Amino acid sequence: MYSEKVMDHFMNPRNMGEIENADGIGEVGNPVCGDIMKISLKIEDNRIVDARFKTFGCGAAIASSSMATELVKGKTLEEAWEVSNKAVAEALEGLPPIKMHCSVLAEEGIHKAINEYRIKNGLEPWEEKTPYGEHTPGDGA
Amino acid sequence: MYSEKVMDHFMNPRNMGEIENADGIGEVGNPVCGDIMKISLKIEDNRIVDARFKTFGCGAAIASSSMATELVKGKTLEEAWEVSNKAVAEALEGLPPIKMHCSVLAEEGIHKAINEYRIKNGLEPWEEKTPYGEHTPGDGA
Amino acid sequence: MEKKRLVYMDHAATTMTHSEVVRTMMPYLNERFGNPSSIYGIAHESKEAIESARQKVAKALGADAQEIYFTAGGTESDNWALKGVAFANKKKGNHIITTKIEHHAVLHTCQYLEKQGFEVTYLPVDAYGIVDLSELEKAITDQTILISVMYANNEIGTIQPIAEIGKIASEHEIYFHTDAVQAIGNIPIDVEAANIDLLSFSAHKFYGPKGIGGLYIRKGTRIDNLLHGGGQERKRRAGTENIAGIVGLGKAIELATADIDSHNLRIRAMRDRLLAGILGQIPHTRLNGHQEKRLPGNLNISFEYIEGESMLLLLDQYGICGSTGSACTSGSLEPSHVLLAIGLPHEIAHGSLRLTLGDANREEDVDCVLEVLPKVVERLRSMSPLYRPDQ
Amino acid sequence: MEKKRLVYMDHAATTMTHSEVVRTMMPYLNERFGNPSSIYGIAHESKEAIESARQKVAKALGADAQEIYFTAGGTESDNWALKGVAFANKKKGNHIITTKIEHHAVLHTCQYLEKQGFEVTYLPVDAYGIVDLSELEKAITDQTILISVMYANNEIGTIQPIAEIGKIASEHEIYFHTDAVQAIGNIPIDVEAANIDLLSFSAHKFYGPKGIGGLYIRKGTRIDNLLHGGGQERKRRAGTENIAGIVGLGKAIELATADIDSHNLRIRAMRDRLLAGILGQIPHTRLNGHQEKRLPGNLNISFEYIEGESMLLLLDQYGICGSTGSACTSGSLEPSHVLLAIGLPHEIAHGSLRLTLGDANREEDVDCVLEVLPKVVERLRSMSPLYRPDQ
Ligand SMILES: Cc1ncc(COP(=O)(O)O)c(C=O)c1O
Ligand SMILES: Cc1ncc(COP(=O)(O)O)c(C=O)c1O
Repeated sequence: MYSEKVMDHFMNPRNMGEIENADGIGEVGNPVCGDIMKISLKIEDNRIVDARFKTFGCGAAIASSSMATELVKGKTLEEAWEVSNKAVAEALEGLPPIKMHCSVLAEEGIHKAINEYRIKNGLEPWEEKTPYGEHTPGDGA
Repeated sequence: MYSEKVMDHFMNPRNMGEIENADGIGEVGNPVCGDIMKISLKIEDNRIVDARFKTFGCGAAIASSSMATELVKGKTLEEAWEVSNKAVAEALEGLPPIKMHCSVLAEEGIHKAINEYRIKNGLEPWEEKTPYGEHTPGDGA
Repeated sequence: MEKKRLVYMDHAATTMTHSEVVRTMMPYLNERFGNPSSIYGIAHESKEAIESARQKVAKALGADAQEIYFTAGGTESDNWALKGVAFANKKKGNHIITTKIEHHAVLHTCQYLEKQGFEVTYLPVDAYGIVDLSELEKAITDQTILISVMYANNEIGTIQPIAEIGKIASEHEIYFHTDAVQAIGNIPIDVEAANIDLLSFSAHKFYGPKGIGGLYIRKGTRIDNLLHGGGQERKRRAGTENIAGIVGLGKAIELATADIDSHNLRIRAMRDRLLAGILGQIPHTRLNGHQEKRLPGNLNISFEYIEGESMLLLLDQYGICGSTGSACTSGSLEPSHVLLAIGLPHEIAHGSLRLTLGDANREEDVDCVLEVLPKVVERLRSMSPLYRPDQ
Repeated sequence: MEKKRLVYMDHAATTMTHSEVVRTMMPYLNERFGNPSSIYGIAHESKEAIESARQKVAKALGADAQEIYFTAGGTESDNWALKGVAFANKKKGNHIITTKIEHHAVLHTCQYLEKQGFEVTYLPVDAYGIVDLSELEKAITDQTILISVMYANNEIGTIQPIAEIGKIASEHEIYFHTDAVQAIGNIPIDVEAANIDLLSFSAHKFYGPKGIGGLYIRKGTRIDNLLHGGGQERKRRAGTENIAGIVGLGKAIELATADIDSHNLRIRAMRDRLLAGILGQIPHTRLNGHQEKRLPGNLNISFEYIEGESMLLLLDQYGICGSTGSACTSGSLEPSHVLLAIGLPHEIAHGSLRLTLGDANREEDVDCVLEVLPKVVERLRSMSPLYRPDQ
């Protein structure tokens, strides 16, 4: 069902945990749907120097969080903002259709954390292409 | 499906053939339904001294004809008239429900042959309990 | 009476499961029992086995694997195709066209649909059992939502002009279902080329196990589910998958379609020798169905003056397995609707014998039937009040 | 990570086929392939094998053999019972009563029937999953034609008061169907004593093969056919019989019901030790379902702060097979309707684990789960944003 990459990131998650005094925190999802991701970022000179996650959710949710934090680490905020859910899914060598929403959630988590940082620092938050929470999981077809 | 007795009478039919100058002949059934029986009787002193059949039909039809002729041989006409389809079926150690009509046909064949004899000899034909042809096969239930 | 080796000539009723098929199934009856809907390792094995079988079916039919759905057999597939398309498209129309010679799985389903308010045209066939295409065209109305014509008939073996029917259906934008239960392995099938939208098949007719079959459903076809429940078969056919059956079906269709031509050659040669022998030795005998457009293993012959069931019983005594269109085996008064549809009088229909050859047969089986059958027919004719030797 | 022996604790999903069952089936996959509808010797063997299996089922249920019909599994049986009774009795009424915790084979069939104009009452259950009998009585109207309540639930194992429900149904002259798919072999069943009119079963849940099941239909019950076609199963269920499957089902039900009590004793003891160990070692954990009125092998436990699928994936790494009521395995957002029906909040329902013990298990399996599971839960909790160790 899952690719080897997904299983690797699920079994050996990178960047698991929380950053103390994080510069930006994004919590997305809700327990009703069965996934919650909390992303925390350490940002220096507009660059993500550390990224951590905590996730309540399925294997794909955990792997997506792990991969997303890997992908944004070292990137500028502008670059990190462009890391799409598709990029996360591709880096994981694909996700089952019904699990694509997990990668969406990871993108949203990163975005939310970046915007939290921007707002805290008096900057205009960037605009989401799709508003939070409007993703729907695949229909399994 | 068939009892051993049925198979025996099917494989080794008794009284198969036609009696030359028969005293009574009864042909019943029709090719549309897939069974025709022709019974011929030799009658002496109101007693059936020989009985023969020819049958177009299934295994049960052939076995029923064979058994029916066996059962009436040696009987007076009154006794032979009382040989019911049930008696034929029982003597065959039972027939499948959907094949009971074959034994009915055999009874009718005997009756028809007896009445043909009676009419030919200026006697009143006896009355059938159920008119010819009104039997229906079981529904297989 | 001496019992010889079993001469099985009833391959249209069912076939013996190929030993390679049984071997492929075994692990899934034993250690590989995982429910494919589950998440753990042994469930994945089951899932993969099912998908690999699906690929094999797709390949055999020229279809996409995503268009293949497994069912419990030909009957369920026919029921699903007809009821599913009828109910899903009833807003578009309520008219269905089929033929008088379909299998009961189609005919009785059509009768059920008539009770539900659908109208069904049962096309007649000619003396060889072939549907008249101009009759088909005439029957089409703007209410017609489905045409269902079997690929090849189970009794007389007649093969229909499926590609032509598919063309007509697609020109009129009407769904086309074909019951190919008897065709798989005997006729090369390409659902694309023949414009088939739905196609039924059943494994036990092509040396696979019983109780497993499938339905090809062209992508985009509007069809309701027949069995409601779990999300198996991409939410279209509920029920825990019969994995061993599916794996067996996959192997069987692969074997049956690997080399149809040379397989047919062997069987047709035996069949033709048998036919020539019977017609040559036994008078008052006729072949039912079409001379050329017929399944390679199928023979359906009427012997006048005698009835089919008693023929079968005697043949069974010699170890020969066949079947008949006489009503006497089914417990109804009417003989085979197929034999009546090709115009046979009742009494001739009652005297029909179907011998269907297949992998179980060798030349010596043909010899055996040619030795036994004339005696059997002669014996029953001697008992028959309809028969006069001088006829 | 070291792979240990397979610890299969998902017997409610499916069971391994008993080796004796496979042995009994083998001849019917090989030389005994005759179509039971045929007339010759090898067909009789098939017919007899089917009737002997029917006897075994009848004996296990306290029914008459003539009341047993074979189907392709629990799903078909449920579909047949509900649709068949609904359509056959729609002149009498259009109301059906069932429960919120039925299997999807019943629920989705009910939803289909609602689209066809039937009204369905879905009875609530209490916190343990038990139907309230006074609610049932209240729901009955003069339109009610069918009550369908499962014998035992597949997720939480709760056993319903079937005899009481049967009594109510019979007092009101309403047909009573029960989905006993999970109950066979775990609970002694007597259709007479419990006033059951229709009962569904599926072989692969009691160590029989997949793709075969059946429906008990009390004599005199008005029910339409679901599959139309040939005259098999006394004209009630068309389709060439899955003989090997039927023979396997017969053997399996015989074995499964031979000695239910001592079988249960062994499994319940392991289950109880497992439960005690889990509740004792892992905090923030609760048992779902009823303490006593539950299937002997069933455990359904919620672990707060974590999600079920990830639990299963980790357990699979240790060779442990279980299942979950989390939506994440099914691709929907809603977790198990059963867990919601007993009042679990969504997030707790997502964190549920079902372990169902059965013949595959030994005491060492319990040890293994008790060793592994606390680590798995601890690990996932450490990743969870919902979990605070001081909670
Ligand atoms: C043409 C045709 N259609 C449908 C069926 C039904 O298939 P099954 O008996 O496998 O359900 C059969 C055989 O019985 C058949 O010959
Ligand atoms: C309670 C219940 N009913 C019905 C079914 C459906 O049975 P099957 O999958 O064999 O069709 C199942 C199992 O899947 C079940 O647990």
